[in-house]
Amino acid sequence: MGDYKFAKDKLAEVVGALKDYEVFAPTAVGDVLRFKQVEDASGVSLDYKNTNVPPKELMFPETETLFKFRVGQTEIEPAVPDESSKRLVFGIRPCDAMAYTIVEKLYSWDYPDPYFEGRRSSSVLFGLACSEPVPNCFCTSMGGGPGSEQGLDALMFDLGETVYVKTLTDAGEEAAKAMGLEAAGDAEKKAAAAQEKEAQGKIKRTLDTEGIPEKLPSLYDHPFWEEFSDRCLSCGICTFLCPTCHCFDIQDETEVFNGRRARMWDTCMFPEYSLHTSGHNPRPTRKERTRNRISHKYSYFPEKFDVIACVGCGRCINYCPVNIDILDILEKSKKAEAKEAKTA
Amino acid sequence: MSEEFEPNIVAFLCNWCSYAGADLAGTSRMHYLPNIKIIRVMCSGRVNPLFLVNALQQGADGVLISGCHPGDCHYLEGNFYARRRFMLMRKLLEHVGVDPGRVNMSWVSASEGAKFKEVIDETVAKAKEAGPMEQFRRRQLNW
Amino acid sequence: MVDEKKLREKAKEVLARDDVRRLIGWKRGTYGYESAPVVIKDASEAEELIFDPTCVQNPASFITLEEKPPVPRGQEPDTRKVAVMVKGCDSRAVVQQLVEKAYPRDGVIVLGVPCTGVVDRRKAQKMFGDTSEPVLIKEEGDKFVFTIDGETKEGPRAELLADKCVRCRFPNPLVYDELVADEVAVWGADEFTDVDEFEKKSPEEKWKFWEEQFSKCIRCYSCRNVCPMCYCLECVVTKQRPQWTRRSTDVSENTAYHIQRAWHLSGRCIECGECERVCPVDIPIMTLNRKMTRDVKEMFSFEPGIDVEAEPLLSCYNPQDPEEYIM
Amino acid sequence: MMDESNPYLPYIVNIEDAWYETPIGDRAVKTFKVNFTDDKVWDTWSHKPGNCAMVGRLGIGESMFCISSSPTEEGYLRFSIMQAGKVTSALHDLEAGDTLTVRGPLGNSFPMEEWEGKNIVSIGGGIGQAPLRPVINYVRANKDKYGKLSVLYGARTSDLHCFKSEFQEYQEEGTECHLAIDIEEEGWKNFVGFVPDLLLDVAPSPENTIAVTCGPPILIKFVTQGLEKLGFTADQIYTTLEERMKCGIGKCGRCNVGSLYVCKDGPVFSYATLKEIPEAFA
Repeated sequence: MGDYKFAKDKLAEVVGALKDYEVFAPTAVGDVLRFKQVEDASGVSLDYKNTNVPPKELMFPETETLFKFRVGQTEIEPAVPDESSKRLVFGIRPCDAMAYTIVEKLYSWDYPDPYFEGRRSSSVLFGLACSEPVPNCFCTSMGGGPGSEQGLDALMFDLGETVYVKTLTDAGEEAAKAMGLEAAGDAEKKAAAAQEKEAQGKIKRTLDTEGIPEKLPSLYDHPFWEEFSDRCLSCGICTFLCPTCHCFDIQDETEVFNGRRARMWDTCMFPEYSLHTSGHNPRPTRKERTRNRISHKYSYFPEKFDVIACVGCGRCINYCPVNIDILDILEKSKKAEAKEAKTA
Repeated sequence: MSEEFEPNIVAFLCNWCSYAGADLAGTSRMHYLPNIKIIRVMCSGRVNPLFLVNALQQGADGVLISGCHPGDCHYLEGNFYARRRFMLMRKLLEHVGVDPGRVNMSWVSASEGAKFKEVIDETVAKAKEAGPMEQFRRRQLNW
Repeated sequence: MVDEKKLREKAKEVLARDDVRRLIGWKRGTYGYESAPVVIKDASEAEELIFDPTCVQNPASFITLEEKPPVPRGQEPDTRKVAVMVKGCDSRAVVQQLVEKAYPRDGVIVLGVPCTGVVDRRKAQKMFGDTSEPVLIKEEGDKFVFTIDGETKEGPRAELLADKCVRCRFPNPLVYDELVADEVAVWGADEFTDVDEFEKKSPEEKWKFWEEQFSKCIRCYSCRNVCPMCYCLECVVTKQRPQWTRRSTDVSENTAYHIQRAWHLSGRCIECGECERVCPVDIPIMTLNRKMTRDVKEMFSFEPGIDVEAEPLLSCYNPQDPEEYIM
Repeated sequence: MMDESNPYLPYIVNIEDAWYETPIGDRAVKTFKVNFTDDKVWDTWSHKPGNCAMVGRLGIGESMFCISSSPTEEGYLRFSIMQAGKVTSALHDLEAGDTLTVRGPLGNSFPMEEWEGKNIVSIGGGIGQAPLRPVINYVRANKDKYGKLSVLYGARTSDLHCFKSEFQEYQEEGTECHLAIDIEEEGWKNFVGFVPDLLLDVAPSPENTIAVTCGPPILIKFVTQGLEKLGFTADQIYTTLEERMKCGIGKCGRCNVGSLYVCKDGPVFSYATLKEIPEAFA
């Protein structure tokens, strides 16, 4: 596909030129960054490491209406997202874009999910390669990288004064045209490649995933989980802020005559997530829940969909208030002796 | 605010004093404002302050808790507990920016039909001044 | 200054006892400016324990976080004690938990750690940036000395202390079975100037502020779960029948959640500041809690977490309680 | 099949008939016989014994229940629902003439074709009979294709037996039928004791036989142990599992046991599969 560039001080013009798109970009509320629809292109910036809340919320919002109804009546009015509106996600990090490709496998599995798929298929992803990874990034261990192109329609490199844009799909090409970008030369390409290499070198944390998916189920009863679960708060930070966590709850809400069925983020770390009505809970303590979270990402999901449900964005490590470090868990899991081995 | 605005007031009245006071106001043919939606509770001490928050979420423009005068509680001390809770909840709501005129409490005995009318008039007047309560209102089902 | 060697010796001694099940303390984190809380079950692991200005977490939270699943038929419940290391502020949580009879006094062994203040991760990050290696922090006079990726850096203590430490009135534990170091001098005072400052805002300004803050909330409930005083078996927020707060996130429900949380902590919050520290979207939760603490103090002359013999604020009353707004 | 484009949209069904299987009260079981308001749904609808569906009420929510009627019972669906939580309580308030929502059929089913030519033993306890009923009725309707059918069923008291009249029918047809209650009762002439004991008492032969069981987790655990004692191999034993579910289509995540989603890969599992998953009996 094409190679383009634009001057960084023309950022607002470039974004502002996307008149046919709903543009989403990282927006700050205080110190907190989240992807929000851009109302004023002059507020868009490329100077951020990554958003606090991952852009999964653009495809899978915190709360979304599945359908509406009137109380006491039986007509159901679906609230499926409008696929005709073109959305452009500007400045998504490669790890978060890669996460879409993982979650997509689940949402298109068997019954396609029209809500997720509808948003996903109408979205153009303009990625922004990382030059300054966050300390706990480990994307390079998960098959991604600071300049990974997976899932993206275009990838931008912030080269200081200019931004180099590499389009990867027709949709990306079309958006680049709409932005009115000029062609880039070899100088930009080289600078981008150098930047990517340098950024890769800055990623300090690594994990060799070899053997983990096969090993984890054998550690089902292993006490090593307790080392982490004993200090787990059972809160939703790690899962809500995970770009690949996709679990949700469905609730009906009514107000006088109006009603809706809505789905909202849910997390396997809450005890009520798996609580049966009878009071029985198959995952009653933090140990089972911690084990389920890690095993789901690194064993159950790959068993079903052939890919580990983790992109190495480091959010669960960065935001965990009690220092439960997924890399630490996985390293220890490798060292933990499986039960069979112990009894044998 | 436009003069048309008629606030919705949710009032939690204790069964033994304030509800009887409201009854007396009615049987004495005193006219009190119809903006009030009464919920009878056995004691003002039964009112969980979360009821107030929930009422404000569901469209109330003001809330009122009314019970027996201190010392007259049918259950001896329920209204003392209610008083502590109310004082704190009112401060908390004020802190997040709720007009304090929306959050009211009163002591109305079974014989105080006239006071009941006054309390309602005042509560409605304060809510009217504060205008429609939009802050907490549930918005997701407005279609 | 706490001698870590002595701290570990003490821990080993306690863990060696037959009637002790576990010990909660701090160990070095895997990265950055904060330690990790740790639950130790065997004396051999006590070497991991540390105490320094990275030890911001409140170990008292983990006493009540432990689930108590039903004991299988034919088995005896484990009644052995839990040992917990506490700083001054953390000890107030233990006091308040004891006041509320969350567990009996002889169910815990409290190892008091006099503390001279901990570092606020966010402030340190702003000053020195991020790192993927654990940072070592030492206090030297009015400075904190950091070892970050092998480099030594210094920062003024006053600018790096956590907010709760700046106004700390209880650096020494209020309840303990043993102190692991000598008591330290009190340096802080609390005039609630931050609350006064906030109250100067008009109702509209206040709501504008909170509307923005509450709209950020993702309802991960970390503020609730980390709170040593939030230990209800079933939280009113997650209750389904009746459902007071919906699970959907929007300003209305988030506001209801935060009001409920602050309300349930009025007269109970011991100001360890954990709720605000853990928030992944930086909601200034303590601003709500501090308002309640101030008002409780003013109206009812009550401070939670000071006196083990005190009665919980809302389960008692005084006939002369203020009632200035009551018609 | 459901609306292919949006699996979250339910069908609206009419309740044609509703009755209590057990005495009214807490944890009572009520059976609903329902039919689609839109007759055309039947053209695309096809379910098999073991399939489930999300049954709910608009404004309250939905929960997963097994379809307790066999596809051989045409023109209606049956659900037998125990009152327990928010949704089931709201469903119990409904009577004939009311409407509810159904989303399905979901999950897998008992491999009825695979079992052709074999004897079938059904072992149920309490409300656990609901998913077994379609198996029994399917076999009854296709008698020539299957060997001997035996039904073992128990509940705490005789009052709490679901589908009472149907057991009589089975017996009249000559189906071997063993009923049990946990606690002795006046006038009860059948077996007294737990279902696993009943199983050992009846001791069906494992030869060319498939055992299907459902009931509380503890029953499933001891029945499978009993069956193994009787010589049944793990692949001769089938059961249906239950977890909390929200979506029913393998998306919402909560119903996993190990890497399997109960809503999608289940609810029917052979014991051979479950043995490999430690979480299955958690």
